[in-house]
Amino acid sequence: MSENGTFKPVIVGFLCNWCSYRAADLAGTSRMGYPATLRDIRIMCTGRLDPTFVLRALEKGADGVLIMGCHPGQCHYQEGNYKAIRRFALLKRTLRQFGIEEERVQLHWASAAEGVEFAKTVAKMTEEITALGPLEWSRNWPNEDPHIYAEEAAHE
Amino acid sequence: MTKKTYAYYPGCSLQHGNHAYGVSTEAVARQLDIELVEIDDWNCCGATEYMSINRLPAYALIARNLARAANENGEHDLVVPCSACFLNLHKTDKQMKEFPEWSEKINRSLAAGNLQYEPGTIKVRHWLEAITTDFGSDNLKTRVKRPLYGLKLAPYYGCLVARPDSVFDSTEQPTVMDDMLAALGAEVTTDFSLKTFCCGGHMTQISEETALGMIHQIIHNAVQAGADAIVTLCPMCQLNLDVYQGYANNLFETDYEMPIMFFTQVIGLAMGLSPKELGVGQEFVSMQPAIKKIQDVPPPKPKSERRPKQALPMPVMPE
Amino acid sequence: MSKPKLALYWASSCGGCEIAVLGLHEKILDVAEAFDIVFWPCVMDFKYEDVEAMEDGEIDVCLFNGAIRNDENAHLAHLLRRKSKVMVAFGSCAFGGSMPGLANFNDREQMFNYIYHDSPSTDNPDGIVPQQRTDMPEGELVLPNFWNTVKTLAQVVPVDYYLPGCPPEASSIETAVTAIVSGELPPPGSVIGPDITVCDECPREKHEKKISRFYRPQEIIPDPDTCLLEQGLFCAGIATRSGCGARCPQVGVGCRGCYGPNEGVYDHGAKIMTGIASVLDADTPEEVEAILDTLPDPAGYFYRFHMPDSLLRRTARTNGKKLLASEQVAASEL
Amino acid sequence: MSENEKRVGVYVCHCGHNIAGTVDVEHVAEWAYNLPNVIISRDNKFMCASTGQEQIEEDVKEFNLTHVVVASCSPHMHEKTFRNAVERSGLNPYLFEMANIREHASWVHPDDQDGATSKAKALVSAAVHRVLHHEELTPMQVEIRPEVLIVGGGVAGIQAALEVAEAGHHVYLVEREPSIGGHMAQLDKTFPTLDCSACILTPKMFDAGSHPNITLLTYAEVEQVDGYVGNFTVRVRKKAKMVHEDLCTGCGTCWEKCPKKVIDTVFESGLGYRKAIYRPFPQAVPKYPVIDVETCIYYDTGKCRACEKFCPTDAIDFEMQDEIVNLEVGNIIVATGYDLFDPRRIPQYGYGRHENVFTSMEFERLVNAAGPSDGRVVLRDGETTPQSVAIIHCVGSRDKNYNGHCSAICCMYSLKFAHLVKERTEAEVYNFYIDMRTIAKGYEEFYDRVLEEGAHFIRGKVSEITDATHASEEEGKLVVVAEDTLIGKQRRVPVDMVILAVAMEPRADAEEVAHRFGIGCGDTGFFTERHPKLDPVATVTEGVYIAGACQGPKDIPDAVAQGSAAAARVLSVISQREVALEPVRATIDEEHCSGCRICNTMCPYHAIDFIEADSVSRVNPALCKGCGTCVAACPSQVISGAHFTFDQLIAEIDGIMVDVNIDEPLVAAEMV
Repeated sequence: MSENGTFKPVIVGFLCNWCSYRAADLAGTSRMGYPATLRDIRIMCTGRLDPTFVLRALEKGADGVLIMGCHPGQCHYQEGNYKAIRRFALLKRTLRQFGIEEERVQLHWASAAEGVEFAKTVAKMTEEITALGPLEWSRNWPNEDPHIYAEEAAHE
Repeated sequence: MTKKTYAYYPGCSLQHGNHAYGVSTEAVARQLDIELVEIDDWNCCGATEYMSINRLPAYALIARNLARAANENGEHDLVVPCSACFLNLHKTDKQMKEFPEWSEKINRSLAAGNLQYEPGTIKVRHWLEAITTDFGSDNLKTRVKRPLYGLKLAPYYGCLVARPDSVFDSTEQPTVMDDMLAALGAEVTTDFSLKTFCCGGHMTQISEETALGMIHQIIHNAVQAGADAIVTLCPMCQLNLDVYQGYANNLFETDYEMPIMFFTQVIGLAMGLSPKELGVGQEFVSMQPAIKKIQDVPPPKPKSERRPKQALPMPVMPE
Repeated sequence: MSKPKLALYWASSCGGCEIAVLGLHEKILDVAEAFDIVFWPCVMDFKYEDVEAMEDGEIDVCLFNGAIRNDENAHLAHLLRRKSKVMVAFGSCAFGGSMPGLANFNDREQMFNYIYHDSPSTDNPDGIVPQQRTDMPEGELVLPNFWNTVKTLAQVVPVDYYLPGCPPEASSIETAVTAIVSGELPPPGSVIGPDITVCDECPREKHEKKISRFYRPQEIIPDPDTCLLEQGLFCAGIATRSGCGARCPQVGVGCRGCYGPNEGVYDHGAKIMTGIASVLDADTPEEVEAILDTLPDPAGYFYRFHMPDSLLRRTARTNGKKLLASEQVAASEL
Repeated sequence: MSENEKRVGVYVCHCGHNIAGTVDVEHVAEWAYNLPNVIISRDNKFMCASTGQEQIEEDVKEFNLTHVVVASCSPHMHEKTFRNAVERSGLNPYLFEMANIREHASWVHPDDQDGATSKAKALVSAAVHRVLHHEELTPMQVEIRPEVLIVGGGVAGIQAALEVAEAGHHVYLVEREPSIGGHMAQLDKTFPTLDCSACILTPKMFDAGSHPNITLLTYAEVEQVDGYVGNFTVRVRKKAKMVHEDLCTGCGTCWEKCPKKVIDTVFESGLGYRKAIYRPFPQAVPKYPVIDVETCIYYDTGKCRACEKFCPTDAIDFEMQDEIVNLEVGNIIVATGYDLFDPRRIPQYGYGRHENVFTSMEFERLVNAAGPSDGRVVLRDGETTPQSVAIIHCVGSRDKNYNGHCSAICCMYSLKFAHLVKERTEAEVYNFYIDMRTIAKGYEEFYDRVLEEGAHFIRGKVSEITDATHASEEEGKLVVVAEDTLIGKQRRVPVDMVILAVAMEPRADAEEVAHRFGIGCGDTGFFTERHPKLDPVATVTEGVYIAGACQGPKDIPDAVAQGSAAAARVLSVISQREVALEPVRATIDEEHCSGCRICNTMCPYHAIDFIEADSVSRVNPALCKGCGTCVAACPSQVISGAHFTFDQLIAEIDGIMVDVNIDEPLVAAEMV
């Protein structure tokens, strides 16, 4: 949340080293602007994406997670992105059961040449998540422990 | 084969200007055990002009037909013989599907008439495409009672069904009607290049000279290809090529008499129906000379033209 | 020298852990011999006041089973923590939340509505719902506050050791007790037991895996010698700590995951998920979805024993809103 | 090293104005002191300059730094630079991490300085958190076999083969067709010098065929590649030629006597004929024929055997079987070339319908003195000389419906065609182009020359080529319809002959081949080089190089240059005797591996073996490419991916979220 109260989402990105990270580089060298909402982490391949990482990002307060890899059939490691497709599908079903909107965790493809597409994807996702509002996952964990209240009361 | 049922949108042309298309459509449907259930209280498709004047009422007008079809015959595909009607109905469904904001606006308009249309509910299909896909040329061949031996036909698709997204095999050089006509026993012109060329459309009302030029070119090309008749699937094309043929002859000082037949009339003839049952006789350029060309026995196979010894081979067509 | 003092307590649990202690059979006598049992409400008549009266740190070891679901559970967790030198989260409920923790797929309000109104077996024509406070002639009766979110023991008080299992196997308990008695304890914060996986102990033959569809247990009779997962039966053994001797898969039932994740894992469900998803025999999203359609309630499978202990801990709170159809699957599994 | 012994140095680069113009660099550097274990944090105008690098070296010594973070540009730009600097300072180069605050922050958020600065802080924090988990890594050394496999016997492959062979190493040159030579052998003249293609290629083909260090494997295809740089095992299928090369003298009696004439769709591009037993062209290397079993009468009817009867040396063997050859090589150069666009995909151009529409390769054969018309420019009837010829540029190129890319050579060969038509006929020549691209030495001069020769140039994309005529001068001709964009009018140009300058496309099986060799395909379908500018012939698979048009459209000089370049790269690797492999690799903790075998199908490089005896899986480090797919799959988390470990990535996530406050869960408002 920015200071003036308008909601600016925080999106954690997982970009594969060969296609999508380079697409992001290209967006940079071509000065294609997009919202400063994405904070990206480089992995060698979307095949490296352990679902734990997505859950961790959400737990730590991310409003969304964007996973991007090479187009199917163009994986630098031949088929890592197919594994990502499988894991993402199951993760998505699981997150649905956790009540997390589908727009918050997305999987997209961008080749190293698709700087424009990369920028568009970030802009679109930012728009979608801005419409949904903050996730702030830890708000779902009420502290109901009476002892903590007791201690807090003692402090006051 | 079980009876196949379609919802049916005749459009205004088939009832009035091109009555022969309507008559022959219904006659052929009966022959092929196809039931056509006309949408109750259908309205004008807006032709093609309304779209460029005001899009929302134009779409709403068309969507009303889709909504009625969905209410009555939601489980059946909707067949449309007129190319302009087809394009408009197809386009409206697509527009609503791709742009939810349009779908919402259009549905707000429809609500005034207590109607509602969920895009994608109705599959809009051109009558020729429905016959060639669902019934199939091979199947059609088994129903032929009077093969069209000796008749050379130029298949003419026009522009509205072929573009922008063709329901046929190609936007530029479709071949489904070619195959169908061949299945009926007719000879099909292979070098009729203008099969998807524009017939001039409503240009006849705007710049007659331009329109006549276009019409003349199509007929000229069919004549050069040796066709006895042009076969069309669109009332507008038939009207332009048939009614304005004389004017074109006057302007270009030619004396072509090229009959313009609906594909339904051609199927009907091959099924053994009489020309009268197919609305033959309502046209300006008489079809009779062409119909008289039909022989009882297949013409002798033309000797395959031997290419001269020094000629270079034509490109090998892929399998 | 006086014997070390032992306390046992059950919070939100089924009682299976208590039975498991008794499952030590004759060895229970050794426990009784080795320890001075100062608190065990399930077996012996102690009062909370007895514990409150103890000095802080007076109890040497507390075996605490059950999740923390209400104020009373939390109160006893804090009390026993204060009074005990060593706090052991005993069994899967105290460790990861386990069955009570599955309530975190819902909110309190949804559960109460279901239990007191909507469940097919509920017969409550007057719509009576338990009240937290009730005035009686004898005075006001107060029920402990029922929490919206179930927690693990470690989320309420510091825990020294974890003993997983639903319930812990007798051999695991024995290992733990022996370690405590001998004083040869692993570093605090450890799970007591070997860091191996159920597959290690499972005698079924394993091959290169490809899953083209899932079966529910009633749908097929599995081949007795082949890995269950390869046959399309859900089995969490690939991602679950062993110590149980792979009991379930040995009798043809897929591992449920009760011993929890291996060392270093942050989220048990994520590991089961990634293992299973990786070997789906599909490459296009459509093919993947078709296979996954045969696996209902994936989150229920993945987080059966470690929902409160997972990274997300619970579902998004609905604030009483109606559940999405997809979420109802999870709810009906409860 | 315990946690509090770790000492991190952070360097935030201005990159002149490139970063500092948007990101508050001083603030980021100052703020970084809040991050764990940061001992020194500085901003610097240009970190990649020698002063920036020296700053790192000095600080490591002065402050006893153990880890280094540089926040600057993309690691694809300068990761190596800074790793070297870190190594010079005495630290292991992998105890370094880079935060990309230029391409991923300042350049993409120019209008949001606060946003860009916050993002830069998050990325720096991520790098600091991550680097604390970095471990010392050492590249693995692998021995290099000197033998080289070259796939594709076109001009690029031949050039590479000769370079390597001349250097004294053995080359296996595998070619799919019965002869090496590739597309260049089909051409008549080459632009812009107009020297005869065969005259300059044939000697090279002969050299390749007779070089003691080159083994030619023609009519053969690579089926499988295993292994890694220095130690590849390659399985090659040599298709049965039905002719014993040790007996055959190449006398030609067999194809003279063969009664079966078929259209030659490969060498003659469909414009000429060959026999069922054939040698593709007279200068073929090797000179021996093969029997095409698809068209041979004997394989169809069981009769004929004319070639066998007439062969003076009994070289024909109808029972010959395919042969499998296994090769051991250290490096591979893939030079598989290109396919030509099939213009039937643009039906409005009428190829296949209008007989006098030709493809560019058909025209090459037509003007070739050894071609089907003996070099006469004639229509398809074989005798009429055209009075007018249209050359349509960009057929299937620069067109989103087919190929977005420019095929690079069409402008020039179209100019060459214009010249040849002018030279050999009286015809008018019309070039329909979108843009003229004459970019290399001597090309623009050639364009001038053709302009002066009187060829017409019409700037406009052709909408159709039709035989439907308008006016009497069009009768019997093909009408080329296009908008002339320079005069803003539609033109209808009636001509006798149309030549379609068809696009260069990736080979139809490029994706399959790429997969076999561990190469990537870009979105145009051509093979992807490791770096488009700085590493144009290497690929992501170490030991596999690409050369020629398989990498992208290019002309002969460029293909030859790439052949030489790939050879030079290979020779440099061979001369090192061993090679260092990136240590980003997976390892399995066998003590904790349960043998569940989930990971076994994850690896596309077959680097994971299941050790039955120990019931554990094991990674062959030389085969592993470090993608991490198995690491993410391991359900008991016992596979570790060096430099992308679980702890490193979790730390990076935690670091990147450092400013998002979630540590204090809110007190529930709706407590009963």
